[in-house]
Amino acid sequence: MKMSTRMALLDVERIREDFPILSQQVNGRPLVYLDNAATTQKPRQVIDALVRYYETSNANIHRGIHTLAVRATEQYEAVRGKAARHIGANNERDIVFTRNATESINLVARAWGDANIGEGDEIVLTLMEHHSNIVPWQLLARRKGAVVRYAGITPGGYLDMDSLREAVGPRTKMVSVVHASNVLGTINPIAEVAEIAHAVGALVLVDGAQSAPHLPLDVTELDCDFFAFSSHKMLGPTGVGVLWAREGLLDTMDPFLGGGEMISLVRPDHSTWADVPHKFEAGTPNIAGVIAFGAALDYLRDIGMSDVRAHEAAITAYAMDALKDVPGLSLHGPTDVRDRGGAVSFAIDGIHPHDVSTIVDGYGVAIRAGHHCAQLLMRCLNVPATSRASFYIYNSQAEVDVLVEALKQAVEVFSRGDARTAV
Amino acid sequence: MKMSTRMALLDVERIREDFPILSQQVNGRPLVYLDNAATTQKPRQVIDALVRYYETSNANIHRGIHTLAVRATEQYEAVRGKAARHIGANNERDIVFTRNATESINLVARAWGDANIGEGDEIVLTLMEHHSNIVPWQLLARRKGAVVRYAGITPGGYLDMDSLREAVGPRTKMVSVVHASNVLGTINPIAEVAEIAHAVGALVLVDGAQSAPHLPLDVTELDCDFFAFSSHKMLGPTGVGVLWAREGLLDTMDPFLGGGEMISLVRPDHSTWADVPHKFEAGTPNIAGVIAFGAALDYLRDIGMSDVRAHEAAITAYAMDALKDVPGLSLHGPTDVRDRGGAVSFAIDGIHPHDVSTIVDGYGVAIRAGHHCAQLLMRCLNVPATSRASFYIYNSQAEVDVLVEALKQAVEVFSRGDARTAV
Amino acid sequence: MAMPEPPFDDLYREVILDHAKKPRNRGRLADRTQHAEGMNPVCGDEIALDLRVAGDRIADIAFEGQGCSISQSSASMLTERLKGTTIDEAARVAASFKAMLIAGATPAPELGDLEALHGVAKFAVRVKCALLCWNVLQEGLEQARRQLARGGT
Amino acid sequence: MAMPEPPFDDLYREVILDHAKKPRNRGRLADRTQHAEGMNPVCGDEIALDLRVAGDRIADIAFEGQGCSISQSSASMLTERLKGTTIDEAARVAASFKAMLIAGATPAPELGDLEALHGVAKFAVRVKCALLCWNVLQEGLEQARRQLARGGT
Ligand SMILES: Cc1ncc(COP(=O)(O)O)c(C=O)c1O
Ligand SMILES: Cc1ncc(COP(=O)(O)O)c(C=O)c1O
Repeated sequence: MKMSTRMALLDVERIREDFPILSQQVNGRPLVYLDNAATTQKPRQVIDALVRYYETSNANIHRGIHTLAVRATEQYEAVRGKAARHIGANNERDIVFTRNATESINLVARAWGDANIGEGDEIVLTLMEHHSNIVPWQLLARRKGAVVRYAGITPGGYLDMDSLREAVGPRTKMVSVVHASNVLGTINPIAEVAEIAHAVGALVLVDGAQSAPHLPLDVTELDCDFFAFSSHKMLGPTGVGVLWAREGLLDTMDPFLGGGEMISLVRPDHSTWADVPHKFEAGTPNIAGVIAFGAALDYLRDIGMSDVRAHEAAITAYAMDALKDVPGLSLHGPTDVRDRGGAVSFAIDGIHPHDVSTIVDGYGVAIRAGHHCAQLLMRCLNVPATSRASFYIYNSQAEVDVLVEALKQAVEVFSRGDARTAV
Repeated sequence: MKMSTRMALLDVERIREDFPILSQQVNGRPLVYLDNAATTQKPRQVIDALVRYYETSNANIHRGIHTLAVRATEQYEAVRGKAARHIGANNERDIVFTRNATESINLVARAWGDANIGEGDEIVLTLMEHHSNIVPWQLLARRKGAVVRYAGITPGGYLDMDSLREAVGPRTKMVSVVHASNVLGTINPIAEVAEIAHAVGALVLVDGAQSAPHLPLDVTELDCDFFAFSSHKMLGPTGVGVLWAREGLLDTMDPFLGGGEMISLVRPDHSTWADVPHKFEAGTPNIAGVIAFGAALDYLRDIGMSDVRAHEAAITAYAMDALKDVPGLSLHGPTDVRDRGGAVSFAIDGIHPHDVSTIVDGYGVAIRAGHHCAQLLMRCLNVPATSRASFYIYNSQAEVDVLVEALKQAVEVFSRGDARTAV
Repeated sequence: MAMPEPPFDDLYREVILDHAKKPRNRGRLADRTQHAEGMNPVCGDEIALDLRVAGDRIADIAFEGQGCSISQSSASMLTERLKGTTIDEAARVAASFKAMLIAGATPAPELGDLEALHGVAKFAVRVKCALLCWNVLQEGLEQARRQLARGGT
Repeated sequence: MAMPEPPFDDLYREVILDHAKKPRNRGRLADRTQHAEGMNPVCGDEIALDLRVAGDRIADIAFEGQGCSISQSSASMLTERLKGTTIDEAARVAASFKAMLIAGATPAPELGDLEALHGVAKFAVRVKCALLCWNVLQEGLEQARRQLARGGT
């Protein structure tokens, strides 16, 4: 077992007691859940919030006068402020609840993009984007005859700022960038990106799906115009996403989906819209999900996002060191933990990532293998897929050790060519 | 207390044991929940399904190789078949999961509408539509220079089929109609509507938000092309909607939202799409919600939709009769229960619906007051708002009696002009 | 069935129901100097106010509208209370009224009969009904101030 | 740390790993009569098959591709098993193989070495890896049949 250079800060044993799923056995061994970049597990505080809502307060919101409707509306609306505070925003009016980060980005591409992007305009992305921050812009570009350009990546796994500067030009209207890469772990210098974008009058959308769960955030410092993230990647339920927009921006935007809740007046020929943020929340929202997401935000606030970050940095440093013991393993992405989050992608010579994942699953270890919805990045790395371990507040160094041992077994299986004699 | 002409079929006492929320007190009196058209309560089977998912199976779906990911994917995908069977459809490939009925309709208006509606084309709605089945079409018409036309309503609260026949013409491309009105209760003759629409080559979308929870359904008999509904109105969690499309139709449609899950290949300049239905489910879906919706569908199947319908018809008949005892009360909508669902709207002379709702809430009775997201219908009825009681499987005749007494108190309060001496 | 007394003593006070049924100062002012209107999209309540401001004083005031007993009685009592007051006093009364309903402040003496509406504060969803006419008033007072500043009446 | 033996006896059999590392019949056929390819978008595995059909017989067969050990060994074993068989026999083997993996049927004798892949059936997400080349084959056989029907080669 490796010694950590710096101890993890969090009391993992105590935290794990809050996560019922973590005490289960998988394939006869204790579950080691290292697929947190895909989705995190939920503490009982969040599960309890769902149960409590359905057992005491369930009603449709916003239009009801009866007691349950008032109660549900208050609980739902209270989460807007919590979501705003989580990212250092001060106005809950600037928070729209969506289904997921993907929908948040699509909302901007439609409700802002369709009105502001014209033929020949340019949208700048990076080659390390998740498909959710590529496809909506490709679709927008196709609708409008606009052009999508990409900033590249350095051999060390950083965003190539020179290529970003080259990609951004006078026709650039939007620069949409991932905050923390779900494959490389790289944390991008958003404020610097924003300076480059704002200099040509472009707006900046930050895909915060992998930063909101892991980093202390302040959208004012980041100086971005939109910030998108997902509840399910930060202890909250599935089916809830957030879009934050710089003050006043939502007011200038057309609606995205039409229906109940988002209107003021409906007449046969035309309608007028409710005030923001409700203008962007058509139909009955995921009321229970949003309320339980509030419990997740409370949980993270109680731990403190700097402690979350410190714990993950410690685990990630430990893991990057420990993984060196696996023969033939090479890491992707920045080696300096100060520049990266807790998603660690790697390759093992001669073993395809899917085989790696299947074998470590046999030891109860859940990691992800594949293109991670980042096919453009896979092409940059010149691999069809990677294996990825990703950490969160409940992961311990001991779990990293289990991963490393399981990976060694994978190497063993493949080097002997016969699993029956592998151990 | 009125005698019912026909006894309700369901064992309400036993059913109520499954609904933890129903045993609570509101304003010191037992909760009488009659706001089911807005959203229904959830049985413990559904709440348990959520808890079980988060405590044993939570993982992101579709791309994972590890045990939890496989388990979650199987549970999620299994609900497609259940949703299909609920509406008499046979192919789970034709089922898309959305956030709610509203999003299902918007999906069609964008992904089918943008490609198939041109300048001067016509979309036919009715004046009894919910805003969720009006605004998406108004937005589409605005984008494309198309025209929205409306079929009217008879004085008895039925869809005026003559005016529908008049509204549908050679330029009509889509006829989008509510199956059961959330205000009048009216059940519309969809097969007849479809015949009129199909005769001119138009497609038919059915807003089934108020029929899927309450009626035995068979989309083949209805002969519609799209069918939209919401989980939360039929015992399931919030944040889940369904869109069903006639076989082959989804394949012809462009994607709606772009992102993870819905692609096949992503290249810098273009992408190709995954097969249906995944092409329409961008990003991480409401996995837990869909799985728990499966438990709701099981619950309804176990009761049997014909028994659900019979119970509601009995309660509705009883209520329409009992409400006549309230001085100054008049009912909106069809009087023959065979033609209507369990949403009963009414007016009381000289008392605004909001005051009615506040007063009965004082007696623990939850009803809804307002325009019910049907402002065009309010204008037809020439009222700013209505009061509405709406029933479900756990409602009893005794609860109707409580409502009637509470309404009498409202009349009393307003007739004396002083609540302190009202009782 | 026996229905025990409901908890409405604080909401549907006699004076409120009286104003709701027999609204005072209802109609339009032919010689108005200001007009403002507003609606509550969630519940559909509507209020329109006409003011005739002479010097710094509200010489006459009338309202039209539709909606629940709370929104209509609030408007009726507003007109009764403010007819003849100065713009500044009207603004002070509006501030006191909002403080009573939003912040739950004990009713200021200057509110007079409007005190009867203080029970609405306990009914969160109905507060906006009572406030609607006051928001409309504040817009009317703004207009009047701008006109005064320009030196007109 | 002691790692007990993992449950892979059934999955990573010696013969599978051997084919994965030393694929047979890898490459292209200059004189191919049929070519078919496929990919598994979820995991990115790719297989391309070249067939040279003479009469009703697969005179030669080769594959190219990339992906996991299961998809590559399945393709390698496919080529070994089918080289020289008739189209009809190839179709029967494909059907037997699919039955083994999808329906969990006990391996038919005609599968030969391919029997080694039957353990994949227990790993639901890996089944599609093993099937990829067989789906591609079926497309190639279709092409060959159409050509035969037209009276070609
Ligand atoms: C960087 C990044 N962006 C966007 C997403 C999409 O998130 P969701 O699927 O919750 O919409 C993900 C999650 O997979 C991600 O890692
Ligand atoms: C007839 C009808 N259509 C559509 C809707 C919209 O449903 P949702 O809010 O779940 O999207 C409703 C629910 O209010 C409804 O009653």
